[in-house]
Order: sequence, then structure tokens, then C-alpha cells
Amino acid sequence: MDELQRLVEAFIFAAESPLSLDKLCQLLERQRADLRPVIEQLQRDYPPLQRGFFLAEVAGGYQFRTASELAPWLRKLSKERPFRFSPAALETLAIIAYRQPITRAEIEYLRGVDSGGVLKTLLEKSLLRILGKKDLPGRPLLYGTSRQFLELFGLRDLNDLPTLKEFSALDPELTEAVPLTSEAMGQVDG
Amino acid sequence: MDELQRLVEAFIFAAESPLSLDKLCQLLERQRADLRPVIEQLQRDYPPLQRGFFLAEVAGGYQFRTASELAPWLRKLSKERPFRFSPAALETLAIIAYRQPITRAEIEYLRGVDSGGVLKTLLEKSLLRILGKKDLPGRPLLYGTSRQFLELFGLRDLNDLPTLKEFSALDPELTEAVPLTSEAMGQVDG
Amino acid sequence: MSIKIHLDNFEGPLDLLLHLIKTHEMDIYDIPMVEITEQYLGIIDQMKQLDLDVAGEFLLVAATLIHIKSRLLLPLNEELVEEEEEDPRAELVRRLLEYQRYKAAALSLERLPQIARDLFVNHFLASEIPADEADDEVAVGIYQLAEAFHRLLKSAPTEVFHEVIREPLSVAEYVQKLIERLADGTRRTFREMFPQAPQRAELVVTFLAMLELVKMRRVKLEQAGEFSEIWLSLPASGEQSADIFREESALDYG
Repeated sequence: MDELQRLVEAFIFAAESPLSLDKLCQLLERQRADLRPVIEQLQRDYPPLQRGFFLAEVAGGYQFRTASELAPWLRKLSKERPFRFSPAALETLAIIAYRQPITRAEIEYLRGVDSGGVLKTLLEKSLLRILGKKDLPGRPLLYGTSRQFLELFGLRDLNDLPTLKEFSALDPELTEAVPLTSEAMGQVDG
Repeated sequence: MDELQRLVEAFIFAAESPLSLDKLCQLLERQRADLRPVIEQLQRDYPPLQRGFFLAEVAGGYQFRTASELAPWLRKLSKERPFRFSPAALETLAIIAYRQPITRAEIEYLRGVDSGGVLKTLLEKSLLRILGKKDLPGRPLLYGTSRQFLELFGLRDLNDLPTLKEFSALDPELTEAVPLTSEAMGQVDG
Repeated sequence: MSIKIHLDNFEGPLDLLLHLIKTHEMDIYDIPMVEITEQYLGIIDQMKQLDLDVAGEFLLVAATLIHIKSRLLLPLNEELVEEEEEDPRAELVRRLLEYQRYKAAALSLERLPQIARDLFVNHFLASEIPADEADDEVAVGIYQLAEAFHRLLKSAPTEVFHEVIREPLSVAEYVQKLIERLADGTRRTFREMFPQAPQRAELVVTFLAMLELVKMRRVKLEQAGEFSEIWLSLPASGEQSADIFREESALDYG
């Protein structure tokens, strides 16, 4: 491994968030053309599914991440149960991810419910950012997703989001997803 | 790389602090005799001085660490970290952003603590500028935010700052506690 | 006879409607309004019986359903039909399909591998990389900035600053009031010293009175740490403080 490759590997390893090619160029005072082959070599050195971790391309940069099939083991490292999003938070996050920039009123029209509390939580977790204000009376805030959002879900960029399905009918899969308890389904009151 | 070695590699990588052999045995439900050769193999795979990082034996455990001779380069990373603020700096910056032009005495009254050090830091980071002097005995300096401040927070101008009214509406429980209107913000009678 | 529904399981009225349409196998493009309105209102009723917080948004959708139902029941006005009036249900159907779209999107987001759940990153912070910044420092955005100011406002009567006092409230009078409140020798918090539900002017005058007392060393201030409670008390040798500022002119606020 040559000096340049060592440095790139060390930078990516030591950075606290994914490092972009541009950032690497700036840190190493090199051209993109110099560094691109180095990254490609590293991707071959750390392929998915073969080692304990691999070189992932995420949130516009590169980061070492553990293979997801090892997760059941690795979860033993932390005593806390992994954080789970509430359905409300996921729904709001999805709307913002696909429709950004979007105002709170637009989110609430789509969801049919007040979303202030959910927005606040997502902002506090830095998964959202305020993109500016909409040119409307009252100048409402415009929300969008943050780099941390991409990082958390392992997306390279917003184009990497799962395709938004177009529905012309009800989706049977979503019926199952309605989290009714069996007990609740079965009960009948006069 | 076999499954056990992958897991050991992933555990050491993902752990927050150096992992001891005993801890690994416990996590993997294996004997020391099973794991010792795996560690030895990993030490050969990640030797010092050859890659960007190596498997170090430290504090009674194992941890991947960057090679120390790369430190002069890696230090550049910390300078490149996203802008960070202590709670004190953030609070001071927020007061100045919303209440500019404002004097140090006014800031200190609002915060209840001496703010000279924080002001100095913020001035050094070019986030503040001095807008003039207040027409008061002693002619205290008036502080405001700079163009760099707007850039850092991605604002076009100060009107892009969220109004507290809109902001507190995210959490209805807080609304009553905030007697501020946008009209009351940012005004100083000099 | 209706199915007992646990409302906590629904994200809102649209979610509930989708569920009703599915479980009753209704055609979303030809929703039987009478039936669905009945079902929906039945559930709203249950919510009331269960003394649940019937959210306004559930009621809003109930009103929409009733409105659509009544429009469908009206005899067709031939003139209007010629103008090709849109099916009154159309907007509701669009909203439901759109909502379903994002519900599906939420599910696919859920399935993406997530940090700390499905994969992990390293927490290495090289000792060579100087930790010149304290641990509690955070990267911030506009939200955090506004939040910081918001927090501050919640904890401090900040309107004081930019006020010019025109109200006929006397600082001297408030000085006296404050002393009286502390006269029994107890320590009181900064907040306690303000009147309940005060007018802005009252806040200002109380605060100015407090500043005067502090300036004249008639009141002792204590605070354990940053942002912690501020305590006020009379100094131990505070016997003489009773009759000071009877004269308003003694202060410059007259």
C-alpha cells in the first residue's frame, strides 16, 4: 500500500462522518483524478460481504461500515435497544424526504394531522434542516432532510431513495402494515 | 476471511473502546483458545506502518487505530470538522442574532454570566461584527452577526431566521411560555 | 355491530379511513359514503366514550365526510351536470391515495439498513487528533440556534431590555414590596419575586426594583451554577432596609 493510499484509508477511518472526494482532495492537496483510483482500490480492498467492515459510499462520501448481516451479533455491544422510529416520525420523514422543500402546513395536509411535535423531534435529532422560508404570506419555514438523514439510512444522495410508488388502488401490503392487535381486530361490541 | 474472523474484526471495529479478549469470548460465546489465533491473524492483516490503521493492543484490549506517523495529516481533519459550538457560544450567538444590535452588558444580563470570553471566540471566528457604539455613557460597542454567520447557517439574510412564534408553534405546550412576537424581536431603542 | 378499534394504532384520520375502506373491501373510486360515514362516526363516538382526546383533525374529516355525503344525496341539478361537476369524493380519493403513497414510502424507509440497528461505524477518535474542543460541543444548524434563544426566553423575563417605562408604576413602590416579601428572612427564587401573571410593565418595574436593591446591596443574590436558580435574600445585617426608598425622587425613575 503506497503512502497516498495509506493516507486516504486513514482519513476515511478517522473522520467522524463520510468523507467526500472533494474533501479528500482538499485535505491531501490533490486532484480528483489522483484520488479516484485510490478510492477504487480501497473499495476492492474492503468489499462488502467479505470482511468485518466495508468501504461504503454514503451521504456524498466514503465511510467504513460493518456488514449488515453481522448486525444481530454486533447489537450485543450496546445494552440499549436500538432506536426505533415511531410510525408518525417515519411518515413525516418520508414526506419531507420526497417532497422537500416543504412547509409544515403541506406536511399536515398530506398527513391529516398536526405534525409540530414530530417535526421538533426530527429537528432535534438533526435529521431535518431548515432550508429557508417560502415566498408566501407569513413566510413559513421550509424543511428538508439533512446529511445525517442520508448517513443514517445509508443513502448516497436523495436520488438513492427507494422509488416512490404510484398507487392507483389500495395496496394490500399496507393493509397488513396497519398495526392492529389481533385482540383489537377480534372484538365486537354490540 | 472466515465468519469468526469477520465477526471479531467487526466487533473490534464497532466497539466504542478497546475490546478485551475476555469480552470478545463473552460476546461470541467462545473460548480464549478459539479466539487468540483469530486475533493474531488480524494483527498480521493489519500490521503497524503499512496501512492507514492497524490493530493496536491498548488498555488491555484491541482497537483499530491510525498510524501515529500520519498524525500531522490527520490533524487537518479536526480543523475541517463542521462548525461546533459550546452551549455558551450557541446561546450568545443566538442572542446576538435575534437581538442585534446589542451590547455586551445586555448579553450578559440575558445570560446571567460574564460573556467576554465567548464574545472574543465568536469574533475570532468572524461570526460577529461590531456595528458601532451605543449612545450611552461609556459608549459600549454594539454587536451584530456577520456575513460569515449567514453563510454558516445557510441564511440569505436575517429575515430568514425562524421567527420564534413559528418556532414555538412546533410545540404548543411552549407557546404560552413565550411572550415574544416577531415584532418585538431585534429591536433596540438606542 | 362494529369492530372495536384501538385508535392509538392510527396515525390520523386518513389512516383510519384507509383502514375502514380496506377492511370493508370498499372500492376506493366508488366509496359508499353513507356506509363509511357511519363507520367513521361510530369510531369517533367510541373515542368520546373512552374519553380519549378527540383530536380536532378527526372531527374535521368527519365534517368532510358528512359534507360529501350530503352533496351526493342532493338531487342532481341538471344544469350543473352539464357543467360536468366533479365527483364530490374526488378530492378525498386523491388525498387517500397520496397518503397511502407516503405510508408506503415510510415503510420502505424503515426497511433501509440503519446505523446502530443494522450496521455500525467506528467511534475512533485518534489521540493524535487533538480534542481541542470540549465534548459537549455540537455541530449546529438554524434550528439549534433558534432553540437556544427559545430556551433562554423561557427562563428569563427578557422583555426588560428594550423597554422605556411610561407606565405609572413606581419603582420605589416595588422596591418596598420586594423588601417586604423578603422581610421574613426566607430565601426566595428570582422567579418567585415576580407577580403572578404579570403585565410587561410590572415585570420591568419589578426587575428594575431588584436591580436597585442589588446595587444598593440591600439584597443578596446567590446562584449555584450557570442556568441554575437565582436566589434572593436579605443580607444578615439587613435590619435597616425597611424605610429606604419611600421617596420616589430618591431614584431616577420619577
